[in-house]
Amino acid sequence: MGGRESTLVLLDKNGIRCDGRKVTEPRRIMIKAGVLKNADGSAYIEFGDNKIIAGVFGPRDVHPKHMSNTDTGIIRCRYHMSPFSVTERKNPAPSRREIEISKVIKEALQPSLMLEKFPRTVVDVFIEVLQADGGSRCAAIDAASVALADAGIPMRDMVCACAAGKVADTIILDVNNEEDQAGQADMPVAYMPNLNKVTLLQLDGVLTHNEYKKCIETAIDGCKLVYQIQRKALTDKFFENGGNQ
Amino acid sequence: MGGRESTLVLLDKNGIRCDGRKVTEPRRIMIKAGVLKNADGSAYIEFGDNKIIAGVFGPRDVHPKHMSNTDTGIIRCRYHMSPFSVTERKNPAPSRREIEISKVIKEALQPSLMLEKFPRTVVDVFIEVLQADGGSRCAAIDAASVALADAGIPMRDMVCACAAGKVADTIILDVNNEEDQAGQADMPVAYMPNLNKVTLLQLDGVLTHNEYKKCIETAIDGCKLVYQIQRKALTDKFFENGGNQ
Amino acid sequence: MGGRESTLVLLDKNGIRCDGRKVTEPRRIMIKAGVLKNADGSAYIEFGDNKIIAGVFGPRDVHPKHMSNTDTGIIRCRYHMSPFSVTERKNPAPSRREIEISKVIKEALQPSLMLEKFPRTVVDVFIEVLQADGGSRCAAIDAASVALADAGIPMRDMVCACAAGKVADTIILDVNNEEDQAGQADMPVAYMPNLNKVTLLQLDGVLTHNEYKKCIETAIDGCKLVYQIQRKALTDKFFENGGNQ
Amino acid sequence: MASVLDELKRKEIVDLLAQGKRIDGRAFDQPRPLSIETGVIPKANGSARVRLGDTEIVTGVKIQPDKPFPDLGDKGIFICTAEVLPLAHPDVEPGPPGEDVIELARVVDRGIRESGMIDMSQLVLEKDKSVIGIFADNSVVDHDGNLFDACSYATTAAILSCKVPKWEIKNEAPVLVEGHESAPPITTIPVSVTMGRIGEHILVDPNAEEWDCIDARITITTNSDGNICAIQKGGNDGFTVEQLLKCADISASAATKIREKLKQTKG
Amino acid sequence: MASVLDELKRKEIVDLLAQGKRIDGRAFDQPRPLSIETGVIPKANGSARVRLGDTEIVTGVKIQPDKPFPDLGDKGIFICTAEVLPLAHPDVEPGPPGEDVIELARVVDRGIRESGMIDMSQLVLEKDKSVIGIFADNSVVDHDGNLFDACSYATTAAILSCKVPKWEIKNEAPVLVEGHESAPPITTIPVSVTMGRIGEHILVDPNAEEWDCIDARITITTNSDGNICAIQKGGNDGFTVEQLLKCADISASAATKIREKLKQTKG
Amino acid sequence: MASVLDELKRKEIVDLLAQGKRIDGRAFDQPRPLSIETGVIPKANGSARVRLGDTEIVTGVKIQPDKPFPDLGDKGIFICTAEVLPLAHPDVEPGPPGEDVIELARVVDRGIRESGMIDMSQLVLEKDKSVIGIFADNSVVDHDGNLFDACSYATTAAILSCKVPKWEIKNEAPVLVEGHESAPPITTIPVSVTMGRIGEHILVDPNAEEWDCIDARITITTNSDGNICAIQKGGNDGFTVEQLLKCADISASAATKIREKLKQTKG
Repeated sequence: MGGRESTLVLLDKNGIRCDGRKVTEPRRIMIKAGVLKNADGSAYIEFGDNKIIAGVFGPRDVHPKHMSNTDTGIIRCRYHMSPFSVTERKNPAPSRREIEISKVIKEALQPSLMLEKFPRTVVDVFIEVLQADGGSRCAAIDAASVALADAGIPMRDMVCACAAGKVADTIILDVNNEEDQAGQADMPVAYMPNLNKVTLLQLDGVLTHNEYKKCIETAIDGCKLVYQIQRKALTDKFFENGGNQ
Repeated sequence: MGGRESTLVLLDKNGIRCDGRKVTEPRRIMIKAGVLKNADGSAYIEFGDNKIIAGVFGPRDVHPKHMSNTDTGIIRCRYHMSPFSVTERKNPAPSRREIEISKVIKEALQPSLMLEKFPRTVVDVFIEVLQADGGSRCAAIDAASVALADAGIPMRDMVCACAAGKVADTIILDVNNEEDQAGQADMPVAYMPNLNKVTLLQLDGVLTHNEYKKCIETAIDGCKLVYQIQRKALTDKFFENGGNQ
Repeated sequence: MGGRESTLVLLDKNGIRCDGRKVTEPRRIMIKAGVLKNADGSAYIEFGDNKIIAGVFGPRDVHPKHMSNTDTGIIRCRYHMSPFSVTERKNPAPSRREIEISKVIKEALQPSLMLEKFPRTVVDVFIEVLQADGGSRCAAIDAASVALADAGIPMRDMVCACAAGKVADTIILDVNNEEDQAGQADMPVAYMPNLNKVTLLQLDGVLTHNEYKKCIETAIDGCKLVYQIQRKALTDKFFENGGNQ
Repeated sequence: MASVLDELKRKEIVDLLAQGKRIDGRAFDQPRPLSIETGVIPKANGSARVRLGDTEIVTGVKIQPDKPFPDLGDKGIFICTAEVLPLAHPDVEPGPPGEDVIELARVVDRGIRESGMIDMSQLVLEKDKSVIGIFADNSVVDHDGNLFDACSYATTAAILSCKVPKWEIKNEAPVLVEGHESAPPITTIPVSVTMGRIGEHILVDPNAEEWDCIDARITITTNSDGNICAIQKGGNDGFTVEQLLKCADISASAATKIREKLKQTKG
Repeated sequence: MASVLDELKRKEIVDLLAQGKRIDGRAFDQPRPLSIETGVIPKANGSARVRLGDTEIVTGVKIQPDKPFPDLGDKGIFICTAEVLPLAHPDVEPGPPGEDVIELARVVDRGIRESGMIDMSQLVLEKDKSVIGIFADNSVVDHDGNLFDACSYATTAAILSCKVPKWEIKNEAPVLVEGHESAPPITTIPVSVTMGRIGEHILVDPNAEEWDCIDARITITTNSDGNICAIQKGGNDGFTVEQLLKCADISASAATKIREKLKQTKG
Repeated sequence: MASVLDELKRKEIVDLLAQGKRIDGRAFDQPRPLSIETGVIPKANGSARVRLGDTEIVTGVKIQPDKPFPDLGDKGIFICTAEVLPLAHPDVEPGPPGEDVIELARVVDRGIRESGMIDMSQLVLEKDKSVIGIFADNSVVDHDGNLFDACSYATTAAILSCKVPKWEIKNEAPVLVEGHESAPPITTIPVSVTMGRIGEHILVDPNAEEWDCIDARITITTNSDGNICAIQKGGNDGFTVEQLLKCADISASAATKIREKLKQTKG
């Protein structure tokens, strides 16, 4: 960000990116709902080279009790990376980065949940990054939202997430790892498509005000693509189960 | 284990081991019961160069309370090594090895205790290794069992422990430190002699099925020797106190 | 202490110390009471190059509850150094030194407080060393005692603190950093001037019994000087507030 | 768990907002009074004491040779931490930092880092082996809301006021060259502006009472060119796109005055 | 503290055992269906996803140069860890590993290590100074009992599927030689078989419901020669010598099929 | 929270003191019986088992080459720790040391260090690079009050009984020279004497029952010359100057016999 040099051609003269994608083309996304036996709800996502699993428990009693709220349910979130998920083996203890991402994911998901229906309880969202690539927090949110729906938690909307960014002075959709390292800006966005609200927004890198606007709009277009894939994952599971029963 | 090389002669042509012992001869064992003032029961053991002290408190209230069980008493066990107990000074914080040994010792002792008589309580067994040698977990169990008897905890049986192993293709009793490092197998065993049950069994190293059988039998013979020494320690304390009062 | 060498002239032939002070002259001391908005009481001290802020909360409920005492209130104290307070950046986690100093400061302040009037409560004293110099524990006590008075906690007496020491075979008042490093002894003292009691006394370095006596007396003279400055700080705040209201 | 008193306070704040007023009388886009004092910790290489309303921060910067991060051997090191001292607020407990404080430190750190404020390529002593590290530690001494901006200003001012010592590599180790301090290599001055949303209202620099009522918040950092260089959305609700665009405008405009004030702290 | 429901379940399991049946219909010496997929984490040097019944593990192996352990300068390094992820079971809490998980990792580690599966003497780059380290990390994603065997199979498969990079020592530091990966030096394939005792019955590979009822358990690992190379007894009761001998026989026989399956994962 | 039993015990102790008696029959200035046994841990370089009344300590000293502290390149290292084992008293819980135990270790450490007992300048292998480190670890196995003195005597005896190995620097690394052990460079023998004040009474070496009743305590360490080399006041009340002077006299006088006993442990 902010002037990192690179010999990588991030965007060629035909507008093709380093991994062969067009400017507004996302990476391959695959979501599967209901992948775990014990969790109340779960989902697995492959988003580019990200491989992430999300499991949900709740609404359930809160331990320790002093954390519970008599007015509403609460949500807790843990975003964690397996030691083998990145090139250099990662220490299994949660890093400051993982703690911050856990917090922003929690705040991205919370507006979608009708927690006020379940006072004194907690919904626990556990996210494990088995393999990490650029955009892992967005992919994590996409999986977690499907897992929450799979758990049957009453929801106002899905939360779908996708990043936009800037490379070679161009606004692009869905920043990959190389583009994140060598590019000019990365802006992860989470979005509720029916309520039309942005619930996560971060930015690393420099943007003019016009680029800022275009970046948000591009990311939201990506979120809407993700939304269709989330819906399909839930539908697939519903009919698969229907078929089995 | 499993092929470590050594210039040490572990077994000479006369069947004599590196420390002068015969194949089925244990090291020197000395146990003294009732060595601490504050503990409800205690024992000190010297087993080869092991010097270990065990102290027992309980049955007593459980803190934190959520650990207690309304149906039965529980046992907790801490096996800990003093920083000066080994050649290289040891960090005083409990290592993963100490945590695992604490757990297997707890499970070795538990079958001997009538904990069901004391619901909602805990028996705490604290073991401090002042000097460590091969076979410290067995020596620790031997001392802890005497300390439990010394504390007057109702018991079904004593637990006595001794290792067997394999050096120079021969099954031997009571593996010392050099034999553990350079030998072929080490198998610590804990045994209740009256109930005829093995309550701890571990193996590092490779054994055929026949050697496995012989190793268990050899170790149990050693346990029976230890049992006599445990009994004597308790008797000595009883009469010593009797004599004093 | 105890023989550290130095090329520094700690005391010249005119009896002037390395920072220009006379033997019984303290460094510049400035105390201001009521410097924080949220704390129930607070004070800021500059004592030589020490810059320390103290904040007090309470009497208030104790968490966790099992720490509370049905017979009396309790006091807790945290002495902490900001990472930038010393020449080499300090790890923000509390060191063993900070934990010990927290304890001796707590015990120095406690005799001055009528905690028995407030059973089941706690008075929390938080001390932050923004810049550290020799004698920081004494300066911390001086600020904390003013903060306690500022919080309106009923007190039997103020606690004032000042060190004495030995350099060039001479007993001096208020040891600075260089004198602490290169000198022969440092003796921090806390004192209640009206109750005539010493509530903190430590010594690093070697003193004869006569020197020991002289050191205590010198330090107490310093404490009495500090006492006047503490009183002035409280008076200033009282009239300043009076004037404002 | 909202108490009855909290509820009354919230109602008061919301009712006033409906009348176009904030509880402390400020305009919606007006930050609290800001005072900046530098050089307050002479033993640090740079330092600042910042008051933003009743929120107060003391920040010290230490500069020392260090090893570079792997794969970043041609850049110096910048690390920013924060501690909310237990004397800053009755609810703060001593102990390791919670998620709020970790987020605070990381957001302040990113605002400085992503703006490129410090030209890190000028802080290399020997490529891949030895670089200059800048450690900025924020001690929050009074907490009356919006620690993001207060810590950001204090960190920026402390860096601007720094004297960077000189080291030379001798026998593969950095050796201090006395008496050759210089100003840090500054390229731009980032300014963080945090806004809270209560209903439809966007409030710049919420104080503690307002902070407890906000639906969502956003911190937008702009550089000297007026461009946006870091963003962090927080809070338990979202923003519409229109609100996000409005926030960017407010942020750029509020930043101008604050940047002027920060410039004056340059050593 | 056993609930009424737990008691009923226990009674059902024990009653069925008396009739020679297990609750999920398996034979006493029959492990649950085992599926092994390797190469699931391309960024790792080796990886495997194992399902044993409804217990599921993802294991990644990282290979990198390291310093040897003191006094073991002629051997590479092998380290095995395990984390039971909180999404694997409602009772798991995030945080540092408890005694159960520490035992799990150490038992899996010993099964690999004591079998001599990997010829560690072939992993030396420069004696006493630089060796190859193999780090196997197990992430338990679904916990339906008997993590010992599931993690052991996943670790073994991940190792078997590894590509070991090549390093050369240049200027006393290991340098990666691109494009020269090789299979790890495997000497034998250890197979862990865990058995639970309920009363007089020995059950291979207990599932979670059975696990809650066992009096004692034993994990016996055998190598490709059928010899025993690691044992761990656990649980709150003991075994007779006869039971221990029977368990060794069961273990050797159950291991054969599983070893064949593991062999097929060899890269 | 004082129980009724505690209150009765306190009353008994105070009433006896008014009659000039201590609860265990000792004179006010009389420490409990002291027994010292050295060489109890042959694997350590020095060791001691000390009983002071019913308080019992086992202390081991390890000696090994280490890096010097920064700015103290011409001195060896001395580090002293203490752990009150959970078997020493029913109230002790396992876990990291609390403030009491940290104070204990630091007070024992300072008594040794500030007396100059060990001539640290003789423990240098190569200035600024390699020195000899002496690590004294105290394990409290029975806690009947006054751990300060008991740990101090055990540490002192363990050090006096040490055999210091010889190292030579070869290729910039320390290499052990077998068979050349020597006595540590001892300059003086510090003796710690702890006194408790109950009302006007000063009691030397309070036992656990007395310890629970003391208003304040003070530990005064004197060296072989009878000079004072370390002090630590503790407890929740203060001392008058007169009491402090009296304590210094008591301490010097009580130390003499104990020093004689410690001298006999010299190797």
